[in-house]
This record gives sequence, structure tokens and C-alpha cells, in this order.
Amino acid sequence: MTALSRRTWPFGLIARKIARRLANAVLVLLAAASLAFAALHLTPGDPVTAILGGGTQTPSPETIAAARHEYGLDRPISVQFGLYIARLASGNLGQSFSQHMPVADVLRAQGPATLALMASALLTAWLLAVLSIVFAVGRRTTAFARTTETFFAGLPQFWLAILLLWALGFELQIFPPAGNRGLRSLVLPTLSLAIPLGGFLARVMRDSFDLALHEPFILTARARGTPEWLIRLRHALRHALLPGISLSAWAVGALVGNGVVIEMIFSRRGIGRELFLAVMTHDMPLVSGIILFIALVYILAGIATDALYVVVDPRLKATRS
Amino acid sequence: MNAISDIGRQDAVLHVDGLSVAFPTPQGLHTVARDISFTLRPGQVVALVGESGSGKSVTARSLIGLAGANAGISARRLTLGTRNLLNLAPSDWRSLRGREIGMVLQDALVALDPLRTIGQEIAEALSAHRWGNRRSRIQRVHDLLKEAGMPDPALRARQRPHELSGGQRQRALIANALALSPPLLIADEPTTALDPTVQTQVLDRLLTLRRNGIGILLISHDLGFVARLADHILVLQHGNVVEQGNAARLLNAPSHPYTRALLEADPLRRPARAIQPARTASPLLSARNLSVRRPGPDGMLRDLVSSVSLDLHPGRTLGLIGESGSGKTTTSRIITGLMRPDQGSVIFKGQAWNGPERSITERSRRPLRRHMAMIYQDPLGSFDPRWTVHDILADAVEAAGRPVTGETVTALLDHVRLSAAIAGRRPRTLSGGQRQRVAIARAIASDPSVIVCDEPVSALDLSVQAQILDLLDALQRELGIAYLLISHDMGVIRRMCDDVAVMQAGRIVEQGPAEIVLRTPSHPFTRALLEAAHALSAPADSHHIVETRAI
Amino acid sequence: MTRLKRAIALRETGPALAAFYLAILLVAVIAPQVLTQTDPMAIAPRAAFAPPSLHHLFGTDESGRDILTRLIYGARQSLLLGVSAIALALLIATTLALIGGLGGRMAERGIRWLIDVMFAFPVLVLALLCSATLGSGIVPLVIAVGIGSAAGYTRLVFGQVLAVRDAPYVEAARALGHSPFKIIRRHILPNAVRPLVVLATMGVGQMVVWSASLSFLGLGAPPPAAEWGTMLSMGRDYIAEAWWMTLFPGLAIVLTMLATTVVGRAIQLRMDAGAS
Amino acid sequence: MSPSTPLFAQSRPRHVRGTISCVVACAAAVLLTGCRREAHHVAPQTPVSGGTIVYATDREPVCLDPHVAGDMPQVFVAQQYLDSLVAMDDRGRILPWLATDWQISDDGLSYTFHLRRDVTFTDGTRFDAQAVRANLDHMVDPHTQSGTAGGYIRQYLRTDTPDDYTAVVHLKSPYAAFLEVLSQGFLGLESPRALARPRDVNCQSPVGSGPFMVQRWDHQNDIVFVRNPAYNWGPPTALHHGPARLDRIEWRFVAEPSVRFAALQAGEADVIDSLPPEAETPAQRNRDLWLLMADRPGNPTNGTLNVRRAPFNDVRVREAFVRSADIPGALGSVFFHHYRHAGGPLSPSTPFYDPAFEHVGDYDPARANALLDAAGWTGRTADGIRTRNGVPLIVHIPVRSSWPTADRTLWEQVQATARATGFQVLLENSDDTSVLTREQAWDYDVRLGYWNTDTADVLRIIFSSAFLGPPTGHANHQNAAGFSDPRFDRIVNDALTTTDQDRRRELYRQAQAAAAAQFLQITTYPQTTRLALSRSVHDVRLEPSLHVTTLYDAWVSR
Repeated sequence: MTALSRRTWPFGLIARKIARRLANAVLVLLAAASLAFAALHLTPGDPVTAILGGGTQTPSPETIAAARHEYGLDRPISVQFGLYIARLASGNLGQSFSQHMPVADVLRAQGPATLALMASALLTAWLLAVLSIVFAVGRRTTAFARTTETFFAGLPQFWLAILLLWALGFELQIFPPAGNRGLRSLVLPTLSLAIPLGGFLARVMRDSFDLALHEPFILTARARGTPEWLIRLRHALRHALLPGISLSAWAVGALVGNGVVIEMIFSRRGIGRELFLAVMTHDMPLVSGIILFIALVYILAGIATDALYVVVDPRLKATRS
Repeated sequence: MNAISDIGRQDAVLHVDGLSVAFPTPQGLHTVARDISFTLRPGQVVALVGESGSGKSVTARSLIGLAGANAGISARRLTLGTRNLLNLAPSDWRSLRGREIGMVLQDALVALDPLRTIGQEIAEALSAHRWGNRRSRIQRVHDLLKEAGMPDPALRARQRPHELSGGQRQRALIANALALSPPLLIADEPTTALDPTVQTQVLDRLLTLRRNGIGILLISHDLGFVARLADHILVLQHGNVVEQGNAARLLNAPSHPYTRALLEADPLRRPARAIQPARTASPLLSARNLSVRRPGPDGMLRDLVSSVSLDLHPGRTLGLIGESGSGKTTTSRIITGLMRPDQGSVIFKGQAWNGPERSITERSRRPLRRHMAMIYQDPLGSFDPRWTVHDILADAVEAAGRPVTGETVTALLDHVRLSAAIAGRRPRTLSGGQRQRVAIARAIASDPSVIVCDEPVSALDLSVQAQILDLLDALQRELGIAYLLISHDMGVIRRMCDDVAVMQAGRIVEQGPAEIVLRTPSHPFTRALLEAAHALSAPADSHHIVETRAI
Repeated sequence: MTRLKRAIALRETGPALAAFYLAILLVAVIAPQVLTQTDPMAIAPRAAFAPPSLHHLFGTDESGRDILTRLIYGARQSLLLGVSAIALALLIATTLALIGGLGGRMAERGIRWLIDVMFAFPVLVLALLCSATLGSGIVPLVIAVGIGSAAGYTRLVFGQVLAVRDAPYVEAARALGHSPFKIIRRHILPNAVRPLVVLATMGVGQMVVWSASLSFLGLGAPPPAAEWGTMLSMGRDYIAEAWWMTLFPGLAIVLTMLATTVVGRAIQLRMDAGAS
Repeated sequence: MSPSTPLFAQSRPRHVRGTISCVVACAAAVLLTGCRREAHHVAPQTPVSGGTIVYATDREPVCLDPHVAGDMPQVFVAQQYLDSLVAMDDRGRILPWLATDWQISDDGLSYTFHLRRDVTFTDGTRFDAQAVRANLDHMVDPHTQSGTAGGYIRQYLRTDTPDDYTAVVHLKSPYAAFLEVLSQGFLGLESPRALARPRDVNCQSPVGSGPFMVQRWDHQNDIVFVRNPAYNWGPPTALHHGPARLDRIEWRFVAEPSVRFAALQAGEADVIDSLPPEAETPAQRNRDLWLLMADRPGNPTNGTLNVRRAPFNDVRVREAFVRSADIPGALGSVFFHHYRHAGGPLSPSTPFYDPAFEHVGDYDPARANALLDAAGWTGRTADGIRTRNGVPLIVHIPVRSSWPTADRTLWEQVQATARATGFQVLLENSDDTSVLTREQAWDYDVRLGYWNTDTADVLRIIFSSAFLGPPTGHANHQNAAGFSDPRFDRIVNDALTTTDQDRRRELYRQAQAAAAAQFLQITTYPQTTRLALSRSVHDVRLEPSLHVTTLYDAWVSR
């Protein structure tokens, strides 16, 4: 038994972990899809009326019936659900009612813009957080940094967005107020997302950073004559990264799902805006498509997190991977 | 002592004259080290000895400029070689550290950055002083590790502390301190909380360094260990030097009572336990062929414990000794029914207490629980942070199904020689010794027939250790409790146990009555343990060891 | 040691100010008329978009209503919304966390999985579902925000419960022979719930912010409610002409968040001090 | 047509407000006389060919084919790449376009169109009678999901094609407004070959015969049009002949009004539509900009009162509610005095509009109170809400989440003023679909909306019993008031049977009178097209039927 297991375990273990991971991912996606379906079908409101452009138009009853039939909305819910899941299983996200195009295309068109914004916001947030943590030395400075971080973390993103838009976009006209053109148009939205997030990150990491600073190995490093900033950057910070990483994993998804307001204020294209339209028109395929997209982002973020965990703290190799 | 400080002042590595360290507090200046003077010459070892709070560490750190930003340091004279250490600028300190003064602290597991390879750590000591280039540094690191007696340095350099054995770890730590071969090495508790065998390795390493002419300032609470190394000893108490002088003289004829107390506290220097006639009565608790197998870091199944069998007789103490990771704690968790073994069985008071069978559940154990209590290595963690001492004890009494009154709690505190006054306090505000006493009080609250003590004193100062051990001893005599005592410290075992079981890599390699196992060890590992223990206590020529051998 | 004193003083002033602000807020919630005489609802189209002045400290909005007055009267609804939303979120979080933490391995796995799923649902979607099923108004808003933010809190509390569950003092209690229920009641619950107090205080402001972003999307509190989030989102269209319509409601929200956070931190320190 | 659509106002001289600078006056002049040189305050210039215009608009169409669904943004796009069978001029007269001339049978049931022979679609397909049939069939085909075009020609029966360039359209019933609706971009003509493709494909890349062709549609970002070099069949209302002057149009979507205006100021956009009212004054002051505005014909922005249930089943209560709302006051504060009050059931720019009914429902709290007392709403709740036998006087108004902030504010002020007379008005926010569902179920007291069309026949759509929808069950009903009156029905139906303009005018006067007397709506302001343009942009016109932007004549001087 022992001998045998000694040979097979490592592979078995890894294979098992990957398998479990995939299974879990699939389960999550399936559940998300089903919930989205259920939710949108249980809520009152007939998508067809929305498809046909709203109540102030004059679609004939035949038109309504035709539309209902085209999207299978005239079938019993159970059948609709069955078809829906079957379609998903075959990798087909379906056709958006309101956008008159395949959901996959919508995601392909709008996903990159949102992901780009999300990525730049995340990077900026990390930059801010790390700077504030590493270079706020001394009791007074640290206290100040703490307060600032708390303040930043407390800023509502959209409020910040509006104020930035007003100050830098309208009054000073330093940055373009709107659009998806070029990096400069990315600056304001990025800042309005990154500043609160950065404050949050810093707040989360600072505690473990301060703990790390009192560890013996820091004393050892000092006793080596290593310069203070290097000690903070190379030794202490690394021990503070883990909470920041797991927070980011959460933030990634949150940015995609709830970035709609920012996208609207800066008239940016993106998933959030698309989600808003879809939600307003009860566009089931599109809503669930986007929910699946977000779920996927979360799952990938989770995997990335675990990978980073091991990179940052190799001792975890055993438990994770 | 003047003699010492006068001779060869010029070639002194370190000259300290009238050093005092003080910290500001809201109540005003608080002096933690007062008027300390000594001279350290190349190839010499000066030791600062004292218990926690004696100010020895602060003194050491003030010599390397790390006593803290707001530390007030004053001295008539403070020179490193020819260099004056008083009021140096931070940058000057930095250039000194590592190059002129190396420092080693405690266990490398915490003293080296656990996230970085020891290679990176040691290389940093070089790069911090712009020594050589990347390649030459790597080479230098390998040389240092080889020099430190590390097998296969190239490989080790790429590993992290937790991947190394205790001994290798400490070697790496010392190599890191000596990277730029400074003339002065400060070793702050270099062996605390290490296994004896590792301690001896560190000891050997330090001896070599001394032979190589490096001046070593040794900080320790353990006179026994210091005795093996130091030429000159300063005994500190509450920041004052109560006694200092030549090591041999000071150890053989301690003049100050505190010094004597310290010496007496060393368990190895105290009389071994009076032999108890082995009872024929059936064992109170007996474990048979306990085995536990778990997947290790690499995913391979490893035996944490394999076919361990023990018998614990009423009123006797069974010592379980072994090094960290030898499976002591796993065994104790099985015996206390906190963990289910893969194989084997535990019979307690004639009933099935633990085993792989599903029939044995916590529920079935509960009626017997009150007869078995535990004392943990870290008492603080075992107390609910929200609770006062009174809550904790009351809870234990209640668990034993006895009525809780103010008296019962007071009585318990009295049993463990604590004043009833602390009943209202939370453990976090108590000293280590007091905490452990509370833990003991909780253990005896249900007046159990067995108490399992897992490393009950390893975290304490020697003198406190002695008191706690005495207390356990007394309680055993008063209440006839049987102890299962788990420890890595031969001294403690020898002091407390009637029977001894020696564990190595999850197996019991030797077992029997204490006097036999400890006097005529049959298994090489047991012998190694004993030698390590003796090597670490007072010099071989001193009479104490002879006595221990005579047992 | 003056530097030390100053530092201590500094540490004291923060919470003091925060507490003071919250006190005023409390008055506004209980008896707004104490703080202002003007009617928050009465419109005066002629006086619309008046910039801050002695007459209107924070200026007036697009209907000529005094913004300061509306902020004061809005406090009740906004905070009520914030408090009940966070209460709901934490209720959900704690229940799930306890189930997952104490319900055995399957439950634990199940909850982990559930959290992943919950995260995939943006607050916007939930807000829609609530408003569509429960109609418009504050209650659906509270429910939407509460449920929407539950996922994050669940993860936090869950971690806490697991930590406490495996704490040595829980094991010690088992070794004493206590029954599982007693252990849960005496050790796990209290210790797992302790940090929630802080979470809650800090969460209130966050909830108000959520409701604000929902009124951006036209799903906010129904008018003429002087709910802060709604006021803020109303001002957005006029930012170029009437910055005060956006600035002051936003400030009210931010200060509330700050104050609660600071006080929350203070409470936390108290509790830790108490525990030590 | 959802509310955040551009709001237009045709600027006939008598409507030009003092507050509006000469810019609009000249904009009006542009429409009438083409005196654009003075209008622009620039040195005389001759049009140049080439260049690109960046046109920033608020909403993105869901589909570029205006037959599908049929929302305002679609017709704006369609106007650039589609031609219509007939055109309408700014006096409401129907002129030939792709149809050179036509005859209408005496029974008004069949229209014979004679078509131009030189027209080809940009995919090379020939424009002929088959194409006309394909288009009309496509509009009424249920699978097209046409909300507007199909709805406007419900009377359509079939099209015969005696020869390639003659199309005979048969109707089920007389429909005098047929030519008027045909002139709307919603009923623009597309390439039959393109129409043959699946609907959703055609939505992405439609093909017309217009002055521009759709080059690409980057969703949520922009649509790019390029010049149709072969174009030689512009509408009679156009200022020039031959291909369009611009090489390219970048049709950008910038939803946020303030951002859109900022983009114009920053020179990132050359033309923006739905200029936000708060930006109008700054825009007038800005010497680099000019404005182009016109009211849209049809039924003005309004709240329609549901007569099917209490309290508005009582005409006195309806009148009281209408009179209790201070619309001019609200318009003044919300829209910075830039919007004019439209009092009657028709927007002033609608054919056969009669100004007599402008002030039927003017603000009059005293009368409102008297009426409510008379109607028995005499009780009062603690907080001053009127009651009748214990029932409080509550008015439920579902508000779509997509309804723009300014209009929300407008109704918030109605809420406030109505409260003074004892109405409790509840504005109930919800997502569009939920609101629509309530509307279908008649679960509302006031329904917010408007109707843009170029014919007075709109009165039939919004008030005649033919548009009540099925008696049971949920379905769209355009007659939001639930008003049903045989006499009114007869008037509006008669109006369809005659093509005699004077007779029609008389009938529609009666219809307006009937509707106004019933107090079926609180009408607020006429829908308006509001363009702000850079001075380097010239000859941007508003197509007269719906006052949709046309860039066919436009050119840039740089």
C-alpha cells in the first residue's frame, strides 16, 4: 500500500486537484446560468415588448406572437430551460433579443474595453497602495498615510468620477472627458476606479506589513546593513502581499460587474453598459451571458490568485497548486 | 575585572564602558540597562546572561544601533576597534553592520526571511555593502556555506529555511552574519527553542569561530550553554550587572544569589527524580500500535506515528522525549482523543477510548473526559481571549459536573500558588509562568487521573520552568495524578519522569524506567540525545555532570 | 515627551471629530426640524440652481430646494437604508458562514461554492430583480443592496468562523468534555461575531454609496425622497453648471463613511484592549 | 420611441422665442430661405467637397434597419443611407423622390407609384417595383419585428408590379396619411437583396440607395458612413445635386449630455444632437458654435391620464389634475427657460395643428380645487391629501429607469404643485420592461410618453378605440388614456378617407377639440431636435417630415 501510493501519489494528487478545480468551475458556471435564467423568468415583465422598442410603438399582435415564437418564449419554462442549458453545453450563448446579434459577439466586442479599464485600474491601485505603504516611514507619516488611505477607500467611485470629470475634463480640459479613444481617455476612468481601490488595498496590506516589520528576519536584514527602503520593499512588503492579492481577485470581478456607472459617466463602451441595457430590456440571453462572463473572470482570477500565492509564498506549494 | 579591561586595550574588538540604555515612556525615562562595562578581545567570548526582561538583548542591540529610534544610549566609552560608536549617523551604522559587526538571532526559521532562499539572504549581506558582482557573490555564498559545513552548498543556496534541517538552517544563519567576515559577532539567544542535537552543532560552530579569532558577544538565558563557551560572563538582572567575571570562577563559585538561582534552575543540575517503585497495577491508560499516515508536502504518504505503544500507570509520570517532528505531539493528540489513529487503540480506565473504529465517538468519550486533562505548550492560545481567569476555571469546573462557587475557583488558584486576586484578569495580561499555572489549575479542576502535558515549560525562563516543574511534582504527590509528559528537553525528562519513551521519526526507539534508559541507553539516538544534553550543560570537569552520570 | 503626547492627542482627535459628526447626524435622523426650519420638499422653481450663499449654505437644486435642508432631512432615510441593508447583508453572511463552518465538510465545500456563485451576480442585476418583483421604493432597494453585497461579507465571516473553529481554545474546550452545542454557543459564535461589529459600522456608508449608484441607473429611492444617493445622482447632469448639487451630497456620504470607519476602528481597538 | 431621443422644434418665425438668439432665427431661415450666409456670420463661402464630420449623438440604435423595431436613433441613421419613395417639405406638402409621380384611386384603396429608373442600391441591386414590394412586405412581415414602420401601414394589403417601374400598392382601408408616413425615414427603402438576408445580419450591415453607405458599425462606439459616389437622386428639398459633399461621417455615441457638449467644445465632435438645455445658453454665447433646432411633429411629451379607473375616470378630476400642475414654471427651472410649453394634443409643427387648444389646460389651482370639491374629494388626510369616502387621492406614475433626469425633475415638480391641491403623486421608478408590463396591464394612472410622427393621424393612434389593444390580457395599447368615444373614432377615421386638405383640417380640428375637452393628457413640451454645430460645419439640414438630421448637403470648411 505504502510503496504503491508513494509511486502514484504526486501525479494522482495534482490530477485530482486539477480535476476538482475544473469540476468546481463548471458547477459554478452552471449554477450561475441557472440562477440567471430562473431570476429573469420569475420576474414579471415581457421581454418581447422591450424587444419591439417599447410601448409607444404599434407592433401588431402578429408581430408580437412571431417574436415570442422566434425566441421560444411561447414554450413551457421547463422546455426553455432545457434548451438553454443544452445550448450552453454546446458552447452557444444564444442570440441577444435587444442587440440583434449573438451574445458571444457582444461579449467579444465589449469585453476588451472593460477588461482593459479593469486591468489599468487594478495596476494603478497597486501602484498607489505599494507607494503609500513602502514610503510612508515614521509614526507621523504613517498616521497620515493611514488616514489618507481610509479616506480614499471611502470615496464613492462615481462621485470621484464626476468630480474628476468636472475638474480635469471640463474646467481644466487636461484629459478628454469621454470616449474609448487612446490611452488618455483611459486616465480619468482609471483614476476614479483606482484611487478608492488603492486606498482599500493599502489598508488591507498595511496591517500585515507592520506585523512583518517586527519579525526577527527584518532585524537580521538590518543587522546586515541593508538599507531601510530595501528592507521594506524586499522583505516586509512581500509578506504583506497575500491579503492584497486575494482582495484584488475579488476586485477584478467587482470591477467588471459594477463598473457600469463609471462606464456611463465617461460614456465608455463596455460590459457594464451592455449589462445595463440587457437588464433594462430583460434580455435573458445577454444578461446570463454577461453573468457567465463575470463568473468566468472570477474563476480565472481565483486560479491566478492561487498561482500568485505560491509565487509569493513558496511554502504554500504543498497546500495549493 | 579591572585586570581584564586593562590588558591589551588596544587590540580589543569591542570596548564598552558604563553603557546605559533608556526608553521614554509617558511616565518618563525608563532605564533598561545600567552602567555595563566589558572588553571583548579577538577569539574571546563575552556572555550576557539573564532572564527575559533583564535587558541583555537591548544592550546587545544598542551595540549595533538597533535598539530603536527613541532609545537613549549613553556610555563613558563605546568603541569598536578604534571606532567610536557613540552618536553615529544612521548611514554610518549601516556601513558598520554586517561588515564590522555580524549578528545572529534565535531560530533561523524566523531569523531568515522564510520567503527567500538562503542564497538570496546571504548574498544580500554582500550586496548591501556593494561587495563584488552578481557572479562573484554567488561564488562567495557557496564558499561561505561550505565553510559553515553545509553539504552540497550550491543546492542549499537555492532552498528556503523551511526546506533545511535545523542544523543546516542555523549554519546558514551564521554564514549570513559572517558574510563579510566581521571581527565581532553578536549571538542573541542562538540556541533557544532548538533541539539539543542542533544546539550542539551551533555550539561547535561558535567554538570554531572563536578559535578563528572572532570576538563573540553571546546573549543567553541558559548558563549551562554559556558555560561551554564563554571566557567572561556578565549576569544581568533588571538591567543591572549583578555579577561578572571569569567564566570558570563564576560558575564554580557564584557569589550572587541570583547567579546561584540561575544555576540551580538548570534542570540538569538538579537532583534526578527519586525513583518510585514500579507498580504492578494494571495500566491506567495503554496505547497499542498507534499509527497515523498523512500525505506530506510532496503529496507522498508519510508516517507521522507508526506502531506506538505506551502504558501509563496511576500516579506515575511517563516521559515522551524526541526532537521536533518526531511525532510526540501527534501521539499526545491521539491519546487525548483529539485525533483518530489509522490503526491501533487506546484503552483508558479499561474502556475503549480511541481507535479507528467508527463505534468510538467523541460522544462515547465524553463521560470519561473529566478524568483526563491537558496542559498545552502555548497556554495563551488555549484560553478564549474574551474570558477572565475566573471564567476559564469556572468553565472547567462546570465541565466536570461540579457546582461552581467563588470558593472552588479560589481553591484552584490556591492549589497552583496563585493569589485569588488574578481571577478577574484576562490571561493575556499575565506572565508566562502565571498563565501556565492557570492552565494547570484548569487541568486539575476536574480532578483528573491523567494529565497530558505537551512541552509544558519549553516557552519559559529557566527559573520559572523550575517552579512549574516543582508545582507539577507537588500536585502529583497531593492528588496522585499520572502525567504523560512530552518534552524535547532531557533535563526536564530526567527531573520529572519515572518511565521514559524515546521517539524518533514517529517510532518509539527505546522505552523503560527512567534510571535505566537514562543511565545505560541502548539505542544510539538516546545516547546522542544524552550527550547533546550533557554537552550543553556546565563544563565536563564540573562536578554536576559527574553526579548525573552517577545516577 | 511632547512628540509622544502629540501623537496620542492626534490619535484621540480623529475619533472625537468622527463621533461629533455622527452625533449631529443622529440629531438629523431623530429630529431634523431642530437643525433647519425650511421645508425639504417645498419647491421654488424661480430659485432653482442658486449657488451656495448665506441664504442657501449649500445652494439649491434644480427645483429650488435648499440642499442643506434636504441633506439634513435625507439623513434619516439614507442611514436607515444603510443600516438595514448592512444588517441584511450580515445576517445572510453570518447564517451562511455558520452553516459552512459548522455543518461538516460537505457544507463547507457547498458554501465555498455558493460564494463563488453569489459573486457572479452584480448588484445591478439583483436591484433589477428586486424592483421588478417587489416594485419601486426603499424596501426593494435595501434588499437589493443587502443581498448584492452579502457575498463579500459572507467570505469574510466564513473565514472568521473557520479560524475560530480551529482555534486551540476550541480544542481545549472539547478536551474538557463540553458538548458541541455548548462549544458553539460559548466559544465559536461569540468569537466569530466579534469582528462583525466593526464590519457593520464600516458597511453603513458603503451601502449608502450602493444605493446612490443604483439611483444613477434610475432604480433609486422614489422622489421626492431626499435620499443622499438620489440627490447625488440628480446633480450629475448639471455638474458643469451646478457643482454644489453633486459635491455636498457626496461629501455627506464620504464623511459618514469616514466617521463610521474611524469610530469602527476605535471600537475595534477598544474590544481588543478589552480582550487583552 | 424612448424619451432620451433628441427633442426637436421646428422654428417657424412665430415660434422663435425672445430668449433664443438670432442663431435659431437664422437656423429657421436656413430651413425656409436658405439664407445661410448671414445665418453663419461668416464670409461668403462656396461649398467644398471632401472631409469628415464627427457627429456625436446620445443613443445607439439597436438595429440599423429602421423597419426592425423602429426607435428614433434608427431613423436618424437611416436618413443618411436610405431614400424614401416620397419626400415632405417644411410646409407638409408631399413631393416626389424615388417615385416621380403617383395616382390615388378614388376609393383611396390603391396607390400607383411611377418610379425613377436611374436608381441603384449601393450593393449594385437595381431599384424597381420589386424593390418597393420587397420593402413594404418586409415592413409588415411579423418576423421583421417592426414596431413603427409596420405599425404605420397596418392597412397595407399587397403590391402589384405591372411593370418594372410601376408599383401599385393596395390597402385594406382608406389611409389618407399613407404618403405622409411613407415620407418618414422609418419607411425608407432598402436593397431587396440585403433584405433577403437574416434579419439580425441586415441589422448590422443594411444596404440602401442613399447618399452615404454604412461602412462599419463598432458597437457602443461609432458607425462610419462613407460617401456613395454614384448618388444622383437627392430629395427635392436638398440644396444640391449629385453625390454628398462629405467623404465620411463618424457617427459617435456619447450618452452623457454634458460630456457630449464638452466634446463639441473641445473640437472632438463637429456636430452634437440632443444638446442638453443647461448647455444651450453657453452654446449661444460660444462664437465658434451655432445651433439648429426644430420642434418635432406629433403628440408632445406628455403624461396620459388613464380614464379606465379611479380617480381619472372622472373628467373633473382629470381637469383638476391637469390644472394643478404648473408646467410653465417647471419647464422654466428644469430646462433653463429653453423649452416652450405645448398645451394642445398636437405639437405646433404637426400638419393641421390648431393653436386654439394651447391654453385649455393652463395652471389654475383655484379651479382645480373647486373641481375636486365638486367631484366629492372633500376629505383631507393628516398631511393634506384629499380623500373621498376615506379613499385618498393617489396618482400612480410608473417611471422608466431610462427616463432622463430632467424629465424626472419635471414630474417631481408636477408632484409638488399637484400636492398643493391635494393630489398625492407617486413616481415609481422601475426598469423599462417592468414599467411596460404595468402599462400593458393598465396598472397606472399616468403614463409618460410622446409620439413623433408627421401626421395628425397620431390622434387616432393615441385616442381612438382601435388602439385599445385586446379587451382582455396584456398587450400593447397605444391609446394610453383608455379613451373610447364612437364620435371621436368617427372623426379620425373619416379624416383618413378624404384627401381633401380643408376637409381633413376641419376634421382634425374637431378631433383636437374633443381630445382637449376630455383632459386626457398633461402635455408638457414639444419634442425637439436640438443640434449644436461647429462653425466650420455648413448646410446641415433637418429633413422636414420628422426633422431628422440629414448630412447630404453638409460640408466642412477647414
